[in-house]
Amino acid sequence: MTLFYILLILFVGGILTYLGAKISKHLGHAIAFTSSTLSLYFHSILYGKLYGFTIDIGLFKLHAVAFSPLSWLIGEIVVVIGFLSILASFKEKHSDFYYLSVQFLLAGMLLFVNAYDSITLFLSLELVTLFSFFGIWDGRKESAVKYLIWNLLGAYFIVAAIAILYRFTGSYFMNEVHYLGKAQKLVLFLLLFAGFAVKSALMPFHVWVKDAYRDSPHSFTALLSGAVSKIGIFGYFLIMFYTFAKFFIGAKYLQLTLAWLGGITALFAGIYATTKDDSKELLAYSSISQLGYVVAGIALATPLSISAGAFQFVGHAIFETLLFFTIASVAYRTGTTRMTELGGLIKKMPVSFIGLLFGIIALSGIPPTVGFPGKWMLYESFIIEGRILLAAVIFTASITAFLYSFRLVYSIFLGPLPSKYEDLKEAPFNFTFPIIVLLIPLLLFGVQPGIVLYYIDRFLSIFGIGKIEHSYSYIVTSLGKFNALYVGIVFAAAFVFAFIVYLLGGRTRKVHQFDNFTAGEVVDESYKLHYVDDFYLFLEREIKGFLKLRIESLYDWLSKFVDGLGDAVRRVYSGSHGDYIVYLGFTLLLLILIYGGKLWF
Amino acid sequence: MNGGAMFYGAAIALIIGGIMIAATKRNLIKIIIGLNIMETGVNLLLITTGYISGGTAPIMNKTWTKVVDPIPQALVLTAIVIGVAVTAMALSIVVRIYEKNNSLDIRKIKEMRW
Amino acid sequence: MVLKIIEYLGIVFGVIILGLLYGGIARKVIARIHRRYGPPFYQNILDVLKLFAKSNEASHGVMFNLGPVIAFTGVLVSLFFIPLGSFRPLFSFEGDIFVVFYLLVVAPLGMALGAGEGANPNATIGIARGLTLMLGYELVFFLSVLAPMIHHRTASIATLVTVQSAFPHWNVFPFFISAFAGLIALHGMMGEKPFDQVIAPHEIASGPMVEYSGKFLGLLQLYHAVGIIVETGLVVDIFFGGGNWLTFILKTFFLFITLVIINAVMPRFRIGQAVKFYWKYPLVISLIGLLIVAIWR
Amino acid sequence: MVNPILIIAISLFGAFFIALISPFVKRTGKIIAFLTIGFDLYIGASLALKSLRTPVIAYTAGFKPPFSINLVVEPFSAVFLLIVLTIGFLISLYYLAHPGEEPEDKFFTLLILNLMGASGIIMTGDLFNLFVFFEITAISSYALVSIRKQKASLEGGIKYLIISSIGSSLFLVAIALLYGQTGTLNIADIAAKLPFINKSVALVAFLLILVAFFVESEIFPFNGWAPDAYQGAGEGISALLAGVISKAGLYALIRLTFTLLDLPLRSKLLIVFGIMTFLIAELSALKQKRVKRMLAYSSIGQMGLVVAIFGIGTIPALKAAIFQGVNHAVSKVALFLLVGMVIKNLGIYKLDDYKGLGRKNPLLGLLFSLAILNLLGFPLFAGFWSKLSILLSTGKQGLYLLLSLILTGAIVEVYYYVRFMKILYERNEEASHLEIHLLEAMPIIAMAAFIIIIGVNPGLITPLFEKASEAIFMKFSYINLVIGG
Repeated sequence: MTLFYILLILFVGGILTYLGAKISKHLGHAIAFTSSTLSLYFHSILYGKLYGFTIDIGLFKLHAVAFSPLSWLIGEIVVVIGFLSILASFKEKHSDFYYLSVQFLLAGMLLFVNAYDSITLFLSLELVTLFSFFGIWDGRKESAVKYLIWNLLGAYFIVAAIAILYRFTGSYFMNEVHYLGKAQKLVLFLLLFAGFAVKSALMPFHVWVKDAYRDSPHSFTALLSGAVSKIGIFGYFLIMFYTFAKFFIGAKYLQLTLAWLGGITALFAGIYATTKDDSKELLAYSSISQLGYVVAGIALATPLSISAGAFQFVGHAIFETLLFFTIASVAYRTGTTRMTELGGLIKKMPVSFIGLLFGIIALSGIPPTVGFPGKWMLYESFIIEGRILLAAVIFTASITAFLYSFRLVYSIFLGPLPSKYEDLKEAPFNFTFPIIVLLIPLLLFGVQPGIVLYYIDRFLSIFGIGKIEHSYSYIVTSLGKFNALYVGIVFAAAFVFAFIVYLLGGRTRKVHQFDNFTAGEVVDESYKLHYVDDFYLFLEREIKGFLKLRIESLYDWLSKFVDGLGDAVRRVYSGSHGDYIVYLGFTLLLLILIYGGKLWF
Repeated sequence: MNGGAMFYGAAIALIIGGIMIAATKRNLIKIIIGLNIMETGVNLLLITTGYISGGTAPIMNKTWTKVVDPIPQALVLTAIVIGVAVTAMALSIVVRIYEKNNSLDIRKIKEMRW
Repeated sequence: MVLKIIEYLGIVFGVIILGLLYGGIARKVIARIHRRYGPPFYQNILDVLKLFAKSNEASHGVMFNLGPVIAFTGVLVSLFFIPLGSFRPLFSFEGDIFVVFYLLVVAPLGMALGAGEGANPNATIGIARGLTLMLGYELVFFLSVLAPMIHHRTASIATLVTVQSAFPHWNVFPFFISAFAGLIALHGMMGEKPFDQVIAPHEIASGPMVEYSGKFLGLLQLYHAVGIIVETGLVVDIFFGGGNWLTFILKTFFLFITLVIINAVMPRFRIGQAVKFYWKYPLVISLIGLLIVAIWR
Repeated sequence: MVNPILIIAISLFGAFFIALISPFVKRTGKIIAFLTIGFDLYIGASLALKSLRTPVIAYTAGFKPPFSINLVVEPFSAVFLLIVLTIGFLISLYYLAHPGEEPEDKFFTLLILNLMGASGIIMTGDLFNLFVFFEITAISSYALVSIRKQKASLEGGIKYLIISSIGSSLFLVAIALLYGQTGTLNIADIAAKLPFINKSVALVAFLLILVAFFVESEIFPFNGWAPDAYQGAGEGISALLAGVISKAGLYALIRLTFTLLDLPLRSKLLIVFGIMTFLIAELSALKQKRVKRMLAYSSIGQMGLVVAIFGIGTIPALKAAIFQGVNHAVSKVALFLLVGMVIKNLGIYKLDDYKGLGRKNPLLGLLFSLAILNLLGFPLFAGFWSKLSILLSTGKQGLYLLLSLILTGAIVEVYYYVRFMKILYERNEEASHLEIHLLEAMPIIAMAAFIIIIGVNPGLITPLFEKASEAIFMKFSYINLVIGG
């Protein structure tokens, strides 16, 4: 029942936070902190246990069981990031309702990853949708509405599938699809997949991400990207290897299609990310891109590729959250997330810089960080399976990651410091703490990927998929080997060597940022030394045609169409009583003719 | 059977005619008259269902051999009362409309639409 | 243990010297092609010593200082994971080609970070170009390397070297199409003309290096020197059979000089042109190479 | 012994008592109305509770059916009786602190009569009696809609009157046809004799009844009056339309098409017209600039949805439809009452004028949001369970097109309601502060509490719906109940 109590803590804590904040802001913060800490503690001690509960609410029975090892893993990601996010959000300005929605959101996500029947699944999915909507609502409402509409669309796909599934199986449990035809299974699978694809922002359902991430409160964005997007990924695992396991493992073409969808998402989102001026928009697309790898990995459904996907999503949870926290701390101090207005902050906010630096290193998948093992396994599995073009697409996507991640670190932390930021200080502890905390797993899982892989092994063996060969520090495939520990050691040794070489050289002197090579010009503040606008203009120029081709325009057209349809349809109500009588009379006559005709002629 | 086709035909004609008047006329009074005509048609239909050709009034005396069904007549009485109430209601609304608009033209009160 | 460390240090020094010599010879060769006299072939070694001897050089901050160090670290790490022919696989069995691909990025990243803090737009433009160019050549290189990899069913470079140990088994013969594409990619990777938009001395004043002087520049020189060996060595290992220490050096040298000669007679692409070029011809060539492997298998 | 006739008797007494004393004691109408409806509710609730165990039948004139008019309260009608009386009671509670429409005493007389008519429709077991109660409800609602001496009210009223009286005439025609065939007016009796009715007469009568009550339950294309009446009427009356009058019409529609004339084409017609209404109304609401008209379209749409789900006709579907009907009644009444409070204070009608109101008045904003979120079917609110039940029951029957259309309409609905919420919470320094009388907000708070309690534990109320749906599903149990025993 521990899980139930965790949910109870979060729900009650949320309500108490709301009420407490009405009395005093600090009381609210204290309650929110307590409840998130408690949930973190209680969830952590569930490690390695089977847990769950059933409650009867009359209409349905709700079952929550940690039937998949990933349940605990994602749950832990959720509570950790939730705790950090709540901690950071104390420094930001929020309405009292925000803390309630964050805690309810955490509860919803915990319920989702443990949902054992489809009712609980849908209930928790809607909880997640609703309360992440309220989280974004605290930032900017238009984006929240966009988020809500898209995610409801996804939820509706899922509920449609649940309803149809119920029709055929007569059961609300997710584990019973035996006597369905292949086509039926395919349709249901695709419905569910599309639903989760909206949550995990797979193309072409990704358009809400940019606005939602950009406009949500900064510490909430970390939660959105780090934890909420994992809901979709967990959903993929659920349907691919549990509900439709037999069907999916056999459906090679389906696997390939979905893997390609993931690959294309990774590539396109990566390219879009390079063109963004807003750091959070950039990270939004990078998040889409990284989750594309995950989809590509798990959709290929070999033990190695699944491990790759799973590892990548753990990595994504770590580095993407880290990145959003650093952006949050920058935004907290400077009040902007637009890269064109920032620069040179390394001198003022070193901890945030280190966070961002390691974040982008992991994001681009450079060893020995948590970003690499997943990518490595992904390539190996693609090549082993002979999916070379897919590997190439993913590889290109990962090159775009270098492009946009450098732009991110450069535009914010490097380059000249604008004079308005002269008096800036490092972000408060509430922001630096999450950054420092997240750096630990980022490096630890980078040199010891086995910690995560052993957990994934349990998933693979429980669901009977297979196993991969690895230890704590190395992974072996039929193609080659990656020893993360050695890479880490060589890295450290090489750095020490290079640093010694560096120390061998002469002394240096610190100079002002404008004291640089400008071909004789004497520069000051009025010179634009910060190369940030249109960073990759030459690239954009080459791919102009591609950038113009956006799925958004289709959606815009569609929404305009619905709007116009609404305007056209309401003209039926012409306001004239005569028309209404005519509608009435004609419909009646028509009905009599149709049904009477059947009877009489 | 208890009634001629003529009565049914007349009733249906009255109903359709009334509805058509209500639908096409612009003067509110005429619309209400149309509604009344429709009601008359309905009442006629009701009566017809209980009518037996050549039957007498359903009064319990010694000579009753062939009486019409009394219930439709009772119903019609009620229906007429209801019809009057509706007409009265309608007319009172029309009076108020006339006070507001100085016109009985229903086209002039088409403000609410769409 | 100590012996091992000394051995590794020796290798590193050897490669540094070798790389600097390659660089010096390249300068000489280019000069001769340009009908100049050119510096002596050991000029680069002197340069590095001089640069390290300089003091009181301008520094823009911590990352500016650490940038060259990271760059040098990056190439050194890659060096350890690339077999220098059959001479010393070092750690090559512990990390295959995908590890190397990503390790190779560390060095440019370090340079980019350092140059970034220098707050000179020239440097950043250079880096932006470099990254964009990467979008061009990396994919081509990846695809062309895949061909022998898929054929031999291994991603380990050391294994690749062993399977083509004898002369006629060089991968370049069966996979000449892929190898050709790989060479074009290597050309861009090394930043030789027509793909030297990153440095482009006449446009953006040596790009990322613009703010660097003294020991920073010295470190970058070292990085460049080791980089030559690492990059050419990688191609030699994959396509030209690795070889023992002597043949490895000869192979890398000839490969490098070939690239340098092309460099000497070429003008420079605009960055957009360069990327487009990669997307057009070499990419198609490498895909054809892959297709052949697929059919052959 | 609680007798259903008491509801009618008390209401009539209350209504005429107001009229009687109004010349002497001014401004007592609302209190008498509150007490009368409260008493009605008490009787209705005890009847409903009782009827869950054993259905209650009351005979008039000492004859057993089919020879006399009888009132029947069995689970299905009990649920509707509860809805109608509870909503009526809450509206009268609301009017305790909210000024009634002028002239007040007549207004409250009409209000009581309207509720009496609605309860009569729900309880009666006689077809013609149903017609009479139906006309009582209709005439009082024409008056209630047009009691405001404003152009819009009068316009709404006259349109409502014209269309609705045509509808009721059609119903009377159907009664005539059925009487001509069976010689009886008792619903159960006619239902029992259905096999002996001429097929074409049954068909025509069925269609006439269908159309007549489609008019009343706001189904397209018979609902031309509805948006105008909603928009023109006072806010409490709009609430009454959404929560009581349309629900009574819906009850009659379901009762007459399920029990009286159980023709197989019912299912298709209800589904087609229901879903058509749902989609058209939701789309029409999309572009509305006036809050009440938007809510009106949404109300129409919800009625369409409920009718469509009733059309599926399986027990889970019926249960879901009843549940959704309850949720719609609660939410929409709460919304209309809230709008009434805003209009009373500020006199604003346009959507854009609501800018920032919710932010400035937290209680108002909270109640608005709760009602909206419930209507949209978000979890933790009752609406989630009803919407989920709807979807599951639709899927269960394999009506995939219906399922997808419902979801499409739901998305549209979410969009315009969330847009409304957005306007409510937009930053606006000039937003006014509202004086909210606690008594006025009381009914809405009660409904919000209901929404949340049921949202957390739907099991509290669903057994009721279960019984009701079983009752309407098995028409022979009704026939046996009335004429068998």
